[in-house]
Amino acid sequence: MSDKRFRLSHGTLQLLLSAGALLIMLGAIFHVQPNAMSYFGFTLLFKLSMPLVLAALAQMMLILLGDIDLSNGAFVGMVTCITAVWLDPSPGVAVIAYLAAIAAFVAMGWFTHARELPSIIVTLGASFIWLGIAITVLPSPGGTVPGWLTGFTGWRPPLLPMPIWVALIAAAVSQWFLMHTSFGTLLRATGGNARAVQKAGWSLSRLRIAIYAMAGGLMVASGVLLSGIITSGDPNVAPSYTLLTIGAVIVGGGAFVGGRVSPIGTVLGALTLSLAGSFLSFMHVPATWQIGAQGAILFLVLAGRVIVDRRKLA
Amino acid sequence: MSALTRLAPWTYGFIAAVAILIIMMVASGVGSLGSVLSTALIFGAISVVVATGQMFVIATGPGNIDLSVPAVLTLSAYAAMTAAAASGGSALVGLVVALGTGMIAGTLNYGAILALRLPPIIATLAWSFVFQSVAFNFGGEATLKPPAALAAFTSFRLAGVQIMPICIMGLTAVAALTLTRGVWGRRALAVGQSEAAAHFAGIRVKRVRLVSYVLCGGAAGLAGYLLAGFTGGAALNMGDTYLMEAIAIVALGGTSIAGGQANAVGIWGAALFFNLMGTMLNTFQFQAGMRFIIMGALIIAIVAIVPKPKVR
Amino acid sequence: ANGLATGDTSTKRIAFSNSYAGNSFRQIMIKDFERMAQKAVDEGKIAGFTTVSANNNVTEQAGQIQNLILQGYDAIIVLAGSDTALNGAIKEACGAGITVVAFASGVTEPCVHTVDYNLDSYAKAELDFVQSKLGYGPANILEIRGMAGDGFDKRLHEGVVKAMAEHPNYKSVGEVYGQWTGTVAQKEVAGILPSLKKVDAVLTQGGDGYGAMQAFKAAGRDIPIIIMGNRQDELQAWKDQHIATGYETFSLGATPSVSQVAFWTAQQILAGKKVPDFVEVPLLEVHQADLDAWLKVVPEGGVLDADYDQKIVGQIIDANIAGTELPSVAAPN
Amino acid sequence: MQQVANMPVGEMGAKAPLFLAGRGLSKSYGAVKALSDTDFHLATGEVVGLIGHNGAGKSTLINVLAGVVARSGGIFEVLGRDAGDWSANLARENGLRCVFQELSLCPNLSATENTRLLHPALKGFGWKQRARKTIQSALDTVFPDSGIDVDRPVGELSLGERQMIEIARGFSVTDSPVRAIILDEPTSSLGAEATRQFLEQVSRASEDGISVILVTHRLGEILAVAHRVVTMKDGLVISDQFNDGLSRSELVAVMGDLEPETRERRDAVVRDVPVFSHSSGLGDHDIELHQGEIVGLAGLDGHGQRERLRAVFDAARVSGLPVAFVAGDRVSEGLFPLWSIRDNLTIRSLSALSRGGLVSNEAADRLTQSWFERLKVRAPGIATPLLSLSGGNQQKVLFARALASDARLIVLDDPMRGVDVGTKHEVYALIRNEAETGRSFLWYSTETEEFENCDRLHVFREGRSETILDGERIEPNAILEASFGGLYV
Ligand SMILES: Nc1ncnc2c1ncn2[C@@H]1O[C@H](COP(=O)(O)OP(=O)(O)OP(=O)(O)O)[C@@H](O)[C@H]1O
Ligand SMILES: Nc1ncnc2c1ncn2[C@@H]1O[C@H](COP(=O)(O)OP(=O)(O)OP(=O)(O)O)[C@@H](O)[C@H]1O
Ligand SMILES: [Mg+2]
Ligand SMILES: [Mg+2]
Repeated sequence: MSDKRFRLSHGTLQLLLSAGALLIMLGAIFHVQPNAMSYFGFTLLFKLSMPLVLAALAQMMLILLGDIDLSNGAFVGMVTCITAVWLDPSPGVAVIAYLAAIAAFVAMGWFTHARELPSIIVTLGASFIWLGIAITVLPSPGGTVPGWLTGFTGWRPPLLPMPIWVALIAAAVSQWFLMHTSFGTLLRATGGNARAVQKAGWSLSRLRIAIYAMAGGLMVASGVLLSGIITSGDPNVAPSYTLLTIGAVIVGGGAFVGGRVSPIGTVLGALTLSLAGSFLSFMHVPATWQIGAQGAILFLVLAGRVIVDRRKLA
Repeated sequence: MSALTRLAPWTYGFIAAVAILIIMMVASGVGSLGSVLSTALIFGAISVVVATGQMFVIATGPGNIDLSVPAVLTLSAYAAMTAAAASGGSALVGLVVALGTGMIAGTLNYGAILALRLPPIIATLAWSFVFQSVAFNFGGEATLKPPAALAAFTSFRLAGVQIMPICIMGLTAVAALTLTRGVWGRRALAVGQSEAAAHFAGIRVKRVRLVSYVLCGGAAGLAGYLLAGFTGGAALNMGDTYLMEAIAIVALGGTSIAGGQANAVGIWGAALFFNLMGTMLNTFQFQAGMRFIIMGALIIAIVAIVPKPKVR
Repeated sequence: ANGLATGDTSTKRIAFSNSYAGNSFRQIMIKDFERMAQKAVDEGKIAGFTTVSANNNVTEQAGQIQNLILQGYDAIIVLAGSDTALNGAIKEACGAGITVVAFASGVTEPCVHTVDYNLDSYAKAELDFVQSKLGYGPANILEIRGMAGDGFDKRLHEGVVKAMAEHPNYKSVGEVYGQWTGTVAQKEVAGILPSLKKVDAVLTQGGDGYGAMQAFKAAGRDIPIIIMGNRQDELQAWKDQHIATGYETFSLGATPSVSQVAFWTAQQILAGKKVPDFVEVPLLEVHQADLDAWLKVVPEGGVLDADYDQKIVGQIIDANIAGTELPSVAAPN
Repeated sequence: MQQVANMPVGEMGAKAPLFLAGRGLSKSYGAVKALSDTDFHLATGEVVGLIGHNGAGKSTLINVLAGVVARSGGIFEVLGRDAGDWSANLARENGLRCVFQELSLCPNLSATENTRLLHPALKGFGWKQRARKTIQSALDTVFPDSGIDVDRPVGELSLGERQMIEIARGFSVTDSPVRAIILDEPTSSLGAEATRQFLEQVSRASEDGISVILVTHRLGEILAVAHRVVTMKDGLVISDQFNDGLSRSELVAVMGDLEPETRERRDAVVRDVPVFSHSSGLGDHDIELHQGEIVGLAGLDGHGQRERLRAVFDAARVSGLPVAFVAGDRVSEGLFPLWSIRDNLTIRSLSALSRGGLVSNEAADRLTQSWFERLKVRAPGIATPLLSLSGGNQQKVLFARALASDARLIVLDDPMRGVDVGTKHEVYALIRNEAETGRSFLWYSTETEEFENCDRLHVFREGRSETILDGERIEPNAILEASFGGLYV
């Protein structure tokens, strides 16, 4: 029984850790710039985390399977191009293109599974394909996005700033879906021991297709949001998403062993990392050390895991 | 079973490379073959050095990967060129410093993995930011020129044959022997299949993994050193292209990304294939988008047809 | 408006949002900005400045611009990682009353002032030089481009296409992407060379001329006219080749100190000067005659550079308004 | 000489309908015929014990029956209807459950969540409560007082607890009834008490009309609950007998082995300076190992024996004493799945086989060949991939790895798991011989009989070595009493 109480506090500790890192950075920012502590300030600080949160959840779905997606950034970039080229003039074409993109992503996932290929290398290859398609669709940055989309991304909802709403809703829905529904349990089981799921009579292909489809859908949503924020499309807009999203899943307490991810943690991780990138602009770190400082922040944020793990062992 | 399915996984890179060579020959004549190949060999050799290091890391188990390679490569090149210049243009001092820098970087990488219990992908990413910053502060405002002896060595030809790739082939032979017959190599592959089993088989798991990261760092250092020699100096972004490419080369070369199985010779085939593929796409003047699509499709196609080691 | 505006800017702060710091050109650009801005602080012309670099990550840069808004800077000069992706953030900055000067980038948001080279004339100057050497006669041209999907690359390439149209006898025999990086350019050129019978001239985008020459040398080919950028290694290679074979070419390029032009432009706007939406900056050209003089002042492995002080920038702006010839950067003597 | 049961007969001798019948079942893995033309049937309410050598084809037969492995040939009927393309899904729909040899739980999920895998009915609103109730009541029925937390990820539980969950899950019921259950070596990591509870459950289930196939190398379990005993050898059923008073030695004989006569106790070990001594720091007994001594770690399952065993191994390794480990959990702690028998066997001896950092292939072959023959590993040759061997044969290779090494101390972690009777006795003899040559053994086991091979026994209770039993005092009742504490000491 004491065991049980302890396990709970372990999971919570992991989350508190991510949240703590976020709060410390925010605290430092507010200390330097007190007027950031406002509706407007929060909106500016976190606006660009909205698409990252969704992309990170997509990455999480694949890491859940024990896979990894090195094409995340390229895919989101491709979606911004589709959006910028078609969504405004012909929404129907855009929707078909989104569905085709998701279908292509699912096909990639299915192929990986059917041929038992390492996802790291297939998604690496796929990232070139997405980039190539993006450049073909939109040879250089530009295009237009519909007014309703920019309106949506710039919307000022009541009570809380938009990015906070997005983070809260994304965290709540994904946590509920993955950790509390019976289908989500099946998906986690697939990540934990695919063989066992298969032996219990489930179709692995279908489950994997479902996961890849959800990841694809999340990335489409991420790309659409992103193009709304940047008011255009750009094939090279998000290559850094690939590593940032992986980082977000890990910072949020996830692991690569399959089946061990935390949706809430991932959202917190995405917020933390997107803040870390801009945190430095407040701290006046010398220009040549700014990148290095990001590395240091990453280490500091993750160092807390050691303490949590110690407690677990004790 | 047809003959094709009986080929070893590592031969596929070579087959693909030869196929491209034949296409190129048809497209631009037999005369061009020599220079196409020699270009691919010299740039391929650098990729081989980087990828061989990465292979040692990947072989030690699922999740092991070194994302700091480009930063280490650049930093080592800067350190080496600076040291060589300071020592009055000694290529040897440069070499020692390049290897030393790379190996220290490898130690730091594994240190973070161990001390902070981080997945390697994150630990090496974080370090790569730091290494990059250090390189910026090393004198990022200028390209540092290589010592004359190094520049001469990297482009030296004996009877028309480039010497540098030949030397790298020698290193590949050593790496292959290490994997198949070397005590450390066997242990690394054991660790790659199961850390727990390796531990209970009496293997010093941490030491084995440490060595693999150190070797990877050293290889990145060596690659930076050679690249600086061949391309006229150390520049800040010289390593950028050597990350994803190296990972793809390792996989196409017959090494299992899940660890426990590695092939050093196959890396050559994959590296040649990769460089020749770039050449081919340029030669046929596809649109930029099309070039990427074909490249991605080829990578996937080749990993898909390469037979995998039996066990999941 | 003529001359420098003298409105009081001593309480103003100017920030530099940079998309990438990972090559020597950008490193010098940052230092140039910081040196000039520090001088301005010392002289009481502005109150403060800062530099933030994103790691080749447009969304990170957009985030950083939003933070600069929060920090209350009065002007932001932006070297944008994307022509369009920062539009949202920049619009927000403009909306907050901040003066935004985008430089060396084709930011499409209309509220910015742009300080940039004229890329059409960049391409035209390249081909004009080729023509001065080869005449109108048939010639094979290899184009080294930057990065696929990039705005700068696209605009310069469009300039090349336009300029090529005026030379119907010139044939484009190949395009490779050199990522503005010597090592990549060398590899890509070396890769395509075997399939090319003859190359008469190589058009470049800067930073790639040295790699191209190395590739030709390594392949044992005759060295064509390679338009050089303004890295020291490009000029040195040109000079060595000149000594050995009498080789002649021409160098064209941006100077890292364009950040200073942007800085003073921003300061002038704050000071109340009427500045046009587009301020063209002169390209730095090096001709055979000035080669030695320039090489003497460039550090080994460095980049050609020349400080732009407040006065010259004022003249550049005025020349832009008047539509007269831009003051060019004089060769050192 | 064998009594072949053609007609399926239930316990009471009445004719019971067939649940499942297969004729001419076969399965080949490349050149290996794991199952060749085998007939098998199972009546409702019948308990069939399936025995045979390691590699006889038991798991393969079961996998075919469970629809997990596609048969290469044969006819298959369930409840009188042709099953056609039998699959895991169909099996489940027909009420057939399976507890596999390798554990089939998802380590990242709790027992509750793992239950959901087996029951498509557990979905929609409140599924979790229903799942928790389902597994909890199954656990309470099969293993009362197990104290297992059904909301904890099973990866954090001990092997024995996981096995209990898997067994309980096999018997759990939601919407459709369980008609038959196949259990492949379900007790291999259960302690004595849990095993007894499990056997009771099997009998209860049979009375409720559930058919059971029980695969195990613990013949005592078969004799206790099976109505019928089917023996396999080389992919064929070689004998099918009703269990009307069968004896252990009869079964052993059918398998072609001889039950060894009760052996004599070894001469007392000379105990002067221990080769290795380990203190837990908890103030309990130090574990001392003398030259040639076999020391056992006993006690109820999960009372700290395994942890102590590992601690001894780690400490010995750090101290520089040559030590080797034989893992019982061979899949995750023993074998290198990509490697051949040879590579798996020599990994512990690389230093001895190498010169100047390079391993000598000839020396490695020679060493492997000699142990391959000594342990009678059933495989085409030493280059065979280890994973294509049956579980028991894989275990022999792991034994060979330790015995072929230079280890002075060999640590055994319940090493006989899944090993057949014949092999077991061979290995016991081998261990005793090796001890005679001066090697020391530290042996943790879940099978009390095995401790008869020990010279000394530490009985664990609540993480501490509470009792030491010596020589003649090592006998089942004494061990049991010491395990429960107090009574004997
Ligand atoms: N009891 C155990 N159960 C499962 N896996 C283990 C166990 N002990 C160690 N391991 C595995 O072995 C890895 C390394 O541990 P090990 O102690 O063998 O390292 P080492 O290199 O021997 O260290 P050192 O040289 O300091 O003794 C661990 O990360 C873990 O994966
Ligand atoms: N996946 C496989 N590939 C190749 N051969 C296999 C495979 N699975 C089983 N075999 C072979 O089939 C034969 C029967 O194996 P099986 O696992 O059915 O034996 P078993 O009776 O269950 O033995 P044990 O008691 O050791 O578990 C063995 O010779 C084994 O080597
Ligand atoms: Mg079996
Ligand atoms: Mg240790």
